[in-house]
Amino acid sequence: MPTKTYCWAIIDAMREEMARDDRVFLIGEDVAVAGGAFGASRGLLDAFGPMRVRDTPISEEIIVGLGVGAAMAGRRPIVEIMFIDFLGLCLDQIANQAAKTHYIYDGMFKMPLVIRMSSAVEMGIGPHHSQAWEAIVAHIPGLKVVMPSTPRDAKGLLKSAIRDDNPVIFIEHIAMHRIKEEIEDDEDFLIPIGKADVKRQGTDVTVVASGLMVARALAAAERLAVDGISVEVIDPRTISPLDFDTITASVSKTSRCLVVSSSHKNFGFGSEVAAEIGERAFFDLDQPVRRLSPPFTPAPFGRQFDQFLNPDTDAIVAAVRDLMA
Amino acid sequence: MPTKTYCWAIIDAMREEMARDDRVFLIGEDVAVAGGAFGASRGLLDAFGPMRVRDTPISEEIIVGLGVGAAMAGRRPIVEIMFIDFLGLCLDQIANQAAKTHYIYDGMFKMPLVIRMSSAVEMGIGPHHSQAWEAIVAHIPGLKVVMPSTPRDAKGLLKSAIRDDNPVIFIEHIAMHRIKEEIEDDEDFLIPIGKADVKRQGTDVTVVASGLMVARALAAAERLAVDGISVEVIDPRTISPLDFDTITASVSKTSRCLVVSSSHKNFGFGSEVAAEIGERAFFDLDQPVRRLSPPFTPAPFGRQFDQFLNPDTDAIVAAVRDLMA
Amino acid sequence: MTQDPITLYRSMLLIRECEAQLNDLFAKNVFPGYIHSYLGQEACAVGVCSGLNDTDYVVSNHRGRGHYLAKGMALKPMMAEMLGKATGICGGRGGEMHAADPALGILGGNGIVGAGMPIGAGAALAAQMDGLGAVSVVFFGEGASNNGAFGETLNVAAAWKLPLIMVCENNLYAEMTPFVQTVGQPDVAARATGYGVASEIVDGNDVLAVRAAAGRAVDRARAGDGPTLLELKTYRWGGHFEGDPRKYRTRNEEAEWKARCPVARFRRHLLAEVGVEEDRLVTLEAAVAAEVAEAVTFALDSPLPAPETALLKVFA
Amino acid sequence: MTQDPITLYRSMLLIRECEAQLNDLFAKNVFPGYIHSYLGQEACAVGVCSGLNDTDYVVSNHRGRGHYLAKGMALKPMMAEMLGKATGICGGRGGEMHAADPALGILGGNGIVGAGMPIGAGAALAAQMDGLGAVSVVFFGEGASNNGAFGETLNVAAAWKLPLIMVCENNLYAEMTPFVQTVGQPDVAARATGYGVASEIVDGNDVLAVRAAAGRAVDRARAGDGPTLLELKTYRWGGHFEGDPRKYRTRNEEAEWKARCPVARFRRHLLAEVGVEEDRLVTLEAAVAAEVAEAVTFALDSPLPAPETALLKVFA
Ligand SMILES: Cc1ncc(C[n+]2csc(CCOP(=O)(O)OP(=O)(O)O)c2C)c(N)n1
Ligand SMILES: Cc1ncc(C[n+]2csc(CCOP(=O)(O)OP(=O)(O)O)c2C)c(N)n1
Ligand SMILES: [Mg+2]
Ligand SMILES: [Mg+2]
Repeated sequence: MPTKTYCWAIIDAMREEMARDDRVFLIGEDVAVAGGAFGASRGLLDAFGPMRVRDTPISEEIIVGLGVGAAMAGRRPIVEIMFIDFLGLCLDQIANQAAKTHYIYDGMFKMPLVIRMSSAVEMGIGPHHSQAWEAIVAHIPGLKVVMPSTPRDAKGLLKSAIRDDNPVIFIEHIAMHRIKEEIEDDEDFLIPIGKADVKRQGTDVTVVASGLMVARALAAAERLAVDGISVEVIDPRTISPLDFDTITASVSKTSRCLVVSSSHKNFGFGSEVAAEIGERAFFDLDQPVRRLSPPFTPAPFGRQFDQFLNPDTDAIVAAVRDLMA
Repeated sequence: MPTKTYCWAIIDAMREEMARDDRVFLIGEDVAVAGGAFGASRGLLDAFGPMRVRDTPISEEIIVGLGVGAAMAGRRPIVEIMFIDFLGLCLDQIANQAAKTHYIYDGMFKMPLVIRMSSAVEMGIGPHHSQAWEAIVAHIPGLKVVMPSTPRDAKGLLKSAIRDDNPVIFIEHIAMHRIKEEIEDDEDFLIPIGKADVKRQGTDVTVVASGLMVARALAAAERLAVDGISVEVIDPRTISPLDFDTITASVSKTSRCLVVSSSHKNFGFGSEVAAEIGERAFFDLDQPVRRLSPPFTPAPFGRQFDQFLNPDTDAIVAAVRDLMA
Repeated sequence: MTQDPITLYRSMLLIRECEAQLNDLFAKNVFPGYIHSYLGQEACAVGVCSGLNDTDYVVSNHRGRGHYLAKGMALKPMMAEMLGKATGICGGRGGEMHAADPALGILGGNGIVGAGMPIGAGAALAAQMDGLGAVSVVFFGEGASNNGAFGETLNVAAAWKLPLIMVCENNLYAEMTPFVQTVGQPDVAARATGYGVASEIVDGNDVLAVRAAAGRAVDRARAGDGPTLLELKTYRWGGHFEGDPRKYRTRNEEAEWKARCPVARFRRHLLAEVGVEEDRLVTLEAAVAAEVAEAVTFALDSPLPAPETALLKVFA
Repeated sequence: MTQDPITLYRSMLLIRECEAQLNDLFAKNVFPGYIHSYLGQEACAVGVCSGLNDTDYVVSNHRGRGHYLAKGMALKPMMAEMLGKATGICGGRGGEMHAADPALGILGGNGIVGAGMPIGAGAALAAQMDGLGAVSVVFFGEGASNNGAFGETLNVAAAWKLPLIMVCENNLYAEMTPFVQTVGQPDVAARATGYGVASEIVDGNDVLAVRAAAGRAVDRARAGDGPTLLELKTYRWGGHFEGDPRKYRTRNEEAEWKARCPVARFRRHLLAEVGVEEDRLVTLEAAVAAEVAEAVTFALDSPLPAPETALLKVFA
């Protein structure tokens, strides 16, 4: 199996799906000639030409709206919003239009729209380029929200997203762009949306971790294993709809659960998991579900703040130990 | 004490605060000559003139942005966004600008901005005029989010919001506009932001209910009292920051908690309360915290759907009985 | 698609009659929710849509019945949709602000002012990619032209030479606020030039003038020469919605505009210039009234959708 | 506020020198994060801000150092802010895209393209309410003029005759994409007329031309005659940020624009037209270089803010 970076996994997914289905196209700021602000669409303009790979003006509302309208007219658009922090400029098209079109019109239109948004949490770029906003879109019915944590997951999920007849918010973390992994060389390699992945099996504690936090949870599990604490790490991969069956089964086994996320605890991912698991597995739990998240502040400029604010492996280890105490 | 409607309570709050402090002004669509799309600014143009009460174009982004800039330049703006469903057009100014300005600039600017947004949940107006989006803004650090459920609360909270040096999202429910209540005739009558209100004392179950749901929770409590079930009803009044001390104290006493909200369960108000209370009062709980919310669908047109989708008194009664079983 | 004058007149009548009957239902308190009446603007929808094919797209707004009917939406399911009935074209879940028919290129209405413009541009982009000469038309009010989406749409459409026709129905008011009080320059069309978009200002109460201007825009779009902004000067006879007491304007102003009634004006034209016999029109008028009455009865007699259907179709 | 030519030159030099030194830090790998260099655009900020008072407002964007310095921000705390240091004007938490000084009317930068325009309009609204003749200036790139906020701002400013000066620094590129490829019409200023806003296109590399045009705009604003859009045609010498390989343009094009260097050009003007002695300029240049070097040292030597300070000041 060839080894690919997270960034090339994304490019490959788009290239394969564009080759497979000529209704698929890509638009966004700097996606064509420059090959993507972060290089995540290199080669696509050459491969598919300017009709299907286009640079847009800095007009986030219409970037998404173009996708909505083109999808209603039978295309399968991929639109890129450079940073998820720009959500506030296009949320109407996402939440009121893309998410509701199939529903309002009683199923007369499909909405096969993929909205790729980069996350730059913990890259020190400052308050407008550091936000984990998956919880906002996950609160909107009619959207699927996907957040891959490895190159293989990125490829398989993006291909599924492009083939999905519903709007999918696809959150790419640019800090992971250079991570490498072996990926099946199969043009029909797909990872299902809505299915969590047990990234490590364990018996004592369930750690639910998403995005950047998955690798840290796995590192923490390694360290805790040395002390005989067996950690099961679950990566939901899809933030909405969340695969609570897999998580509940794990927690019923381990009786303890920690949720680790880059999104704020308040009204965030951790609360959603804690509430639902607290309900589904209440009588199996030995301890309350704990949440580990950055404190409820904006993200100032600079790595030293990012590192201080965001959960790291040490913090996960400590939180798991606390749960075991 | 004079009796006032919810709508006039809002008008009175603005009029008193505008009279008290000439830095306060009001802008929004139809707020001036028409006195508000729902009549909630009647008389203010006459009282304060066109410099301080202005009709804006249909430009939600700049409506909020005008407030942000004017606040940075020393004013205390009240801006009105007609329906909270239009949040997607102005979220950037709310979440990236208003919420973060004090923080980013190290406290050099205050942000005494009130953003009034009407909620029309359960009024049958259809998918673009029916959404309970308090959870979205409550996920953003730097914002306060207030949601009054009675005329007196509306007045006291709005006055506090206008006097607050931080951005406050003030969510008014137009279905409550005609409700009447006695309100203190005192120009310094304030209700503190961030403090929950125990609307009814009880010993068996805590029902946390917000907005429209408060009255239903109280009605449910009446009915349950007949059967000897004593329900404590807590209205958080402020959605962010949430007053978990009050809620925890209640749950520690009752050992059971139900959260009732117009916002979707998924990543919503119910999850936030359930997660935090699940954590704070875990060992006091006899049952998991339960959440009652509309199912995870858009809101179609028409009252019959709204009534079907949203929790009513019967549903609250049933959920409380379940918790007591 | 050429249409004979009688067909144009019929289309305007249909809208006129629908609006009248819906207002009547409202007065009788049997209409659920708001009615955003299209009375007075009939020439806009008909003038524009009469030059379109079924493969062309139309994106509507909150004041959409005129657009739906002019683009050919079947009367009964449309009427039932307005009443939120199960027999409605969206099963009653769209309601007064939302109806669509993909087979006719009708891509829905909207509850969000301005949101249709980016969507219309998206349909135009799809049409451009298809390369079959289809065009996309987006209808919006002059109030919507103050929303950010307007500038973004003009610009993208110009940059990409999209086959997009932006039709601004300038009826002078946005809700209760006169347009002139919210702008520095009262012609919406004047904004097009700066973005490199062609534009025309047209008497929106003259169906033939609208039709001619729309025809030029459609030709330009089909030829690959890019977008056009049409500003149709018109007037909504009713309030923003039915029941609006219309304190922001005078009854006198309303009377003046009613004197410029687009339907009556075209009727006079048919009689005087085209030489149609009045009998023929009277027959037609009766037929349309009957057809609409039948649709209203159909809609009223139709059941509400079962509430549980609200749980369906969140996803495809 | 009139400023003598030497002061103008000094202000441009200060910016030039800062940018050069920051690029140097970047090359040495000691700069944290991105640098959005202002090299080449010095005449824009200086030409505009030299005509403003401390009570006038300036709203900046992601490419803000020129604006900050031209409006008088103290050099050391500004430099320290760029490096995210505790001695920075925002305690190091704003960083490269955010600095402000309320006492000088500097209302911050922005990480969101276009978001400053509504904020600038808000400051102009406050100024209008204050009635003391202050104006508000918002700087933005030509790329930002494609964002919805632009149209909304032009319109509101015109409708309300706000004392707002919208300064578009058209440096031809938005990130890696040439502006001309994203528009149907290449002059941003042309969009003003349609909204009823006055506008001028100015050579953005000619500080005196910019100053004169800005002066006219400021006069108009102070007189209550409303907003102006100034489009300053200029060029950013560096990439979108330092390290950008600039594949989207030729080295030749860059050389041509560098030949039109605004600093060198004004220097020639001072020597040839104003009759300043070259010695005086050489001395000044050395002094500015020393001042900037000192500020860089100050910034480098300053401590990082304590991470725990991130928890402070979420609320007032
Ligand atoms: C984004 C948004 N803002 C405000 C509203 C409330 N609203 C509904 S219709 C309307 C007026 C629209 O005016 P115009 O565009 O001129 O269309 P008209 O109603 O005159 O046909 C307003 C303000 C809305 N639905 N959406
Ligand atoms: C809303 C938004 N979209 C995209 C970006 C990414 N971005 C940062 S700067 C920039 C280019 C801005 O171009 P222009 O306005 O011309 O300013 P310049 O950088 O040329 O000074 C872009 C696309 C952003 N920060 N904000
Ligand atoms: Mg109108
Ligand atoms: Mg630029």
